[in-house]
Amino acid sequence: MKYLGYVFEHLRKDLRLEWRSRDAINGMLFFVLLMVVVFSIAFDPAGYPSVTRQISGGILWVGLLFASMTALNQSWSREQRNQVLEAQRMAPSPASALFVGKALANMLFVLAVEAVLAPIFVVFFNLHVLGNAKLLALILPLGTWALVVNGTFFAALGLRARNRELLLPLILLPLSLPAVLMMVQATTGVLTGELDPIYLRSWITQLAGYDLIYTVVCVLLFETVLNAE
Amino acid sequence: MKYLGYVFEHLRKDLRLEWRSRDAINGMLFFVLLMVVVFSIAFDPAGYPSVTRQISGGILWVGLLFASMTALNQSWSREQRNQVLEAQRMAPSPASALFVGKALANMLFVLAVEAVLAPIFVVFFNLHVLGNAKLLALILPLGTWALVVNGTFFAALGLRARNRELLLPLILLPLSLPAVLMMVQATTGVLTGELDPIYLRSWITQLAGYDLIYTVVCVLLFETVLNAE
Amino acid sequence: MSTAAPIRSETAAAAASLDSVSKIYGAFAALRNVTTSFPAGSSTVILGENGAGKSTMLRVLAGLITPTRGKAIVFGGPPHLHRHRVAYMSHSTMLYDELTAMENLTYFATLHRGDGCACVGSPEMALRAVGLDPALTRPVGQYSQGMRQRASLARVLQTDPELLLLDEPFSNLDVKSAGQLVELLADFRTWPVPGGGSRTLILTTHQASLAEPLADRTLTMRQGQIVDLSTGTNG
Amino acid sequence: MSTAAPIRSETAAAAASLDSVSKIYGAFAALRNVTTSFPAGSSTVILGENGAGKSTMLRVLAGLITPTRGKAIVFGGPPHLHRHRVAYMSHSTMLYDELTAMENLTYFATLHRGDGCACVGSPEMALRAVGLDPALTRPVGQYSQGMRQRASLARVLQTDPELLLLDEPFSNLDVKSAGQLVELLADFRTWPVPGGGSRTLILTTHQASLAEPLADRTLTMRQGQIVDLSTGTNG
Amino acid sequence: MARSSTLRTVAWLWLAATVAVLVVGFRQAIFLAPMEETMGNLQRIFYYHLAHAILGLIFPYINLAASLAFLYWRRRDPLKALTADALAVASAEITVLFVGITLATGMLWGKPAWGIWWTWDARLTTELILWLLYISYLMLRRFSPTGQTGVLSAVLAVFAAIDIPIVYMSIQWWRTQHPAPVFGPEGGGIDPAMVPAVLWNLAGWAMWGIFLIALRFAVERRHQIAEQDAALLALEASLETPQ
Ligand code: HEM
Ligand SMILES: Nc1ncnc2c1ncn2[C@@H]1O[C@H](COP(=O)(O)OP(=O)(O)OP(=O)(O)O)[C@@H](O)[C@H]1O
Ligand SMILES: Nc1ncnc2c1ncn2[C@@H]1O[C@H](COP(=O)(O)OP(=O)(O)OP(=O)(O)O)[C@@H](O)[C@H]1O
Ligand SMILES: [Mg+2]
Ligand SMILES: [Mg+2]
Repeated sequence: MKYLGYVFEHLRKDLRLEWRSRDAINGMLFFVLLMVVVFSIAFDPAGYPSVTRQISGGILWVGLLFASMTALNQSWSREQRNQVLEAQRMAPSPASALFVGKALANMLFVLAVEAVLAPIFVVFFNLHVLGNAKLLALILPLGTWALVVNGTFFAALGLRARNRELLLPLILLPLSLPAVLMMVQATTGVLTGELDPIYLRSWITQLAGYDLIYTVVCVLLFETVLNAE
Repeated sequence: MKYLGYVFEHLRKDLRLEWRSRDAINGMLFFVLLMVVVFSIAFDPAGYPSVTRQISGGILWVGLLFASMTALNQSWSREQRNQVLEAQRMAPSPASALFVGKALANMLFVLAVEAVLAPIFVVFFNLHVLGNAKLLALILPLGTWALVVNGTFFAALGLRARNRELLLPLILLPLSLPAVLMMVQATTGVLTGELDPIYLRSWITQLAGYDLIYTVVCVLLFETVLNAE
Repeated sequence: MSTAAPIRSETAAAAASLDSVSKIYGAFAALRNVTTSFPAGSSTVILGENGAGKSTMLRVLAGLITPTRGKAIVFGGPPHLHRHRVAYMSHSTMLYDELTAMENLTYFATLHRGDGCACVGSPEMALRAVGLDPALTRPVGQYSQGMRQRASLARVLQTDPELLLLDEPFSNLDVKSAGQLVELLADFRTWPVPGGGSRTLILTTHQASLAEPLADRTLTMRQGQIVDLSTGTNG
Repeated sequence: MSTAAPIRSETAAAAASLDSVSKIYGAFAALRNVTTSFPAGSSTVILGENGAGKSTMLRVLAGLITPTRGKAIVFGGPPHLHRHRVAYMSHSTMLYDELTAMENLTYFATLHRGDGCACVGSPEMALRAVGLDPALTRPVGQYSQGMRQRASLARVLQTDPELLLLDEPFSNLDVKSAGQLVELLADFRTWPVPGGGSRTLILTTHQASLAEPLADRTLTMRQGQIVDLSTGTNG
Repeated sequence: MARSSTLRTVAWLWLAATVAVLVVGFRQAIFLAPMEETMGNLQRIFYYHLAHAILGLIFPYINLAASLAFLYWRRRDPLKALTADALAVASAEITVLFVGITLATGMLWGKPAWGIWWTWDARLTTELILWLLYISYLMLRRFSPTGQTGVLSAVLAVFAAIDIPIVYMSIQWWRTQHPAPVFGPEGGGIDPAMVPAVLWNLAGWAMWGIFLIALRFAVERRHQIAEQDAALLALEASLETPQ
């Protein structure tokens, strides 16, 4: 209970900070919009309509992957600015609460972005969901959490590195590959409606498993990372 | 002549700095490599071989776009670190030479990355160039310069901004969209061999025109940006 | 993370001590085999040239870096066991620029509460003590250097620490502001500790003259070693 | 960018001057209607509290920021016309961390050459003058604070400036290093100027006592204004 | 004082005239213009689409001109430069609005006309890029450090303006799904009965756009002047205090 109290306190702080600046989330939204446009220009969905549905799952997640990576890179920068991180390290509250709070805050941001993005995506790619659309409400949060939890963790890990912006993708991309595979397969399955429901379920279960394992590992190891110096 | 001397001096300095650390080029290489892997997982080239050739031009350029954007964001960080930029502003040599030198250096880095990337790309996507492969030797440098020249310029413009990492894509992506369109169309045209040579030529000419116009504007306005304060 | 045996061993005079501590960065030794102790209730000023290892020593005591060799002991145990009794202020504010001083302090206060110990002063009081108005709605990022330094000090004072570590608290301050800070710190030393016990102060500075009123003990460092320890200029 | 009419008007006594200059950031006036001039050949120490506007004034003179109102005049023209005769050193090194001091200096020297003016001293000489070994192969990033300060000084000295602007050159330096710096600067003022003329020095500091040997004129600022100007303590 | 009250009267008169013209335009477009054979009543969206599209290509030029003026005056006459900056923001915002409406009406029309909301043809794509460019212009204004906003955004405005002629020429340069222009030398021409509706709407929306720009300009100016006054006040107050 105490622990949840700390988590809530950290989450509230992050949301408040974000609310104060608000630029980040606006920028983020615009960035994702731009990604969609770049992808659609690059992959010309109108040119090959038959192809579109098959690659749109991939495009969606690759776009979100890069967008959230850009955002996550920034997510500890406020802690870093005035050495606030050292104040956090000196605080007697558990370090992992800080991590969970920030991951939740990031999750909320990315979900907000997705909510705006979804309709635009549908329009630009001229999509009709042929499968069970409700499953998307399960796949999207699971996939997002997979990106966010590792992203938050490794952004903290890379904080003191020289080439911070470059480092995060280098670590995060290989780690996220399995998750990306699962999300893309599941999403494409729902969009095309061609995938056997049994396979679909297995992809989703695996994704949930991935989330669970990595969340536990992140929470357990965060204190070590924070006090790495 | 004097001007070229300054440009050369700046270029040499940037190359030497990069050689000392090799951060940018290594990071970029790995990043692009990962992009290729992510994309091949997300788009499953083996699954839809017929599609691959049509989207591979897009994948190539989107990958390069994001990789170079990440690297370009860093390209002025060395100048910023110890306020070296102020020393540059105080120097009597022309400001635009500094810009041209850095843009050339960045161009060399990205070209190096492309040289390594090309064979890997061919292998992963199992590509055979069906059109006139020699044209690629024209399209790649033209497209790269289009990305690099604006990227270098706007990285300098965003230097003192609050959300630097986020700002660059927000400005650069819309500006580069026409160029991306041209590069992708030209590249895909060469890869598939389906595009009428007349159209192909027109895409390439347009790309060259884009490069020319933006280079001139960048060189003319750089001093203003450098002394914006 | 059980709070092992000797919690109250500081009755044995030392609030903190270093036992042949070395800290090596790459091939460079920032601290070389330093052994010293800081008596409970004392106030120590650490002087020394650039790169002498002053900041490194404070950070070892704060538990922010682990020594390469040797041991740091704070209140009889490793530094991280007694986080609620120790506070560290560096030359950065260690506060969020976008929040007001009050919001910052309240946030950090909640992180210190719990653990069955209510050893946290109120943020308002701490702000008043350093001469800032708790009702100020400007975010800390818009404060002047002097106000920041005060807010930063309020952050460490509100947790009511028994061991206070200050790294160059006067740097970039003009003489008047610095004087006020010294007075405040001298006052802080007299505040009573709830459970009984005394307050220990360790600070580094380049301006020895400014810190004189606080210098029970003056410790001089050079090249990672303690080269001089003089006691009793005052206090 | 033609070097307009009055290049040598500093024979009319002022190397640089400010003509009712104000610099306003948002709604905050960092400089308020400052009018002053710095005679050619003089050496001026600027004192003042935090936020008094000292750095702002130097940066206006260096042409790094444009005043909101009023005009800065350097050698009879706007500051950016005489870049090769002015040098500015801030508390950062303004050098690339990854290059050695020699590489840094050679690079900046080439940027100053040209314009038909060979008014650039050699990097080796400048490094020797500040007491650094030109053959040192360590990059500047691994220098100690004192060595950096020296290298930074060498950067400005090698361009053989007639007007030298220094922003807190002694901050973060220990007393001994600072003393050496002061000596070097005093020496610099006696170096002959190739085309005839004299060397002008303007520096800010919080440690008035250290800079005393350089204080022909002492200028005190408060809240963006000059509140005191005293001449002739020495020199 | 007198000047500002006449200005206010002019503004109100202008607004009244605008509304009047728009009402006429509405009547012309919805009730008087003949129905088009293939698309029926839906075609009436055309009058709004066209007016906004054309104006959306004109307003960014105001932004460009103001930005260039800003860069020219920046050192020479800071006060004039500030005015130019205010005009630049105003025109950029209204550009975003008008181009946005073009996109929206175009999409609304595209769904029944082409069966899809959106397609990546050159006209649509370049128009979208134009919209994105001016959004990024506004973004830059928010992100840029105080004191440099004007310069940095003016520079971006020059880059962005390069896209305007490309949008205009897009239908000539590339094959597009979007129909060819109806006016101009190669235009197919439209039913003369539709001309009044086109012209009335064009005039009305142009007046509306100009009104919005003027309004936004006035607000921005007031903002700038308030800021200056605050600074001046602080400056003067401090000058009075004895030293
Ligand atoms: C600068 C931008 C634009 C201009 C100047 C423009 C102008 C026009 C004109 C003059 C017509 C009437 C053509 C005719 O009836 O023969 C038209 C039709 C149309 N426009 Fe646009 N437009 C622009 C952008 C757009 C955009 C961005 C969209 C879609 C999002 C769009 C969608 C349409 C549609 C669906 C039609 C009707 C097509 C048809 O009749 O087949 N337009 N436009
Ligand atoms: N993270 C680090 N990596 C490498 N070297 C370091 C690191 N931190 C400190 N040092 C080195 O350790 C030495 C001691 O540093 P420290 O910061 O303790 O000095 P200091 O006495 O506080 O000096 P100052 O008065 O300049 O603050 C310095 O030479 C410094 O270069
Ligand atoms: N870029 C800026 N934006 C906003 N305010 C600024 C900026 N630069 C300086 N100021 C403000 O202008 C005032 C004068 O700053 P300046 O750096 O000139 O002071 P200073 O006399 O050098 O002080 P210090 O002794 O602390 O270096 C300060 O209050 C500062 O907050
Ligand atoms: Mg230190
Ligand atoms: Mg200063």
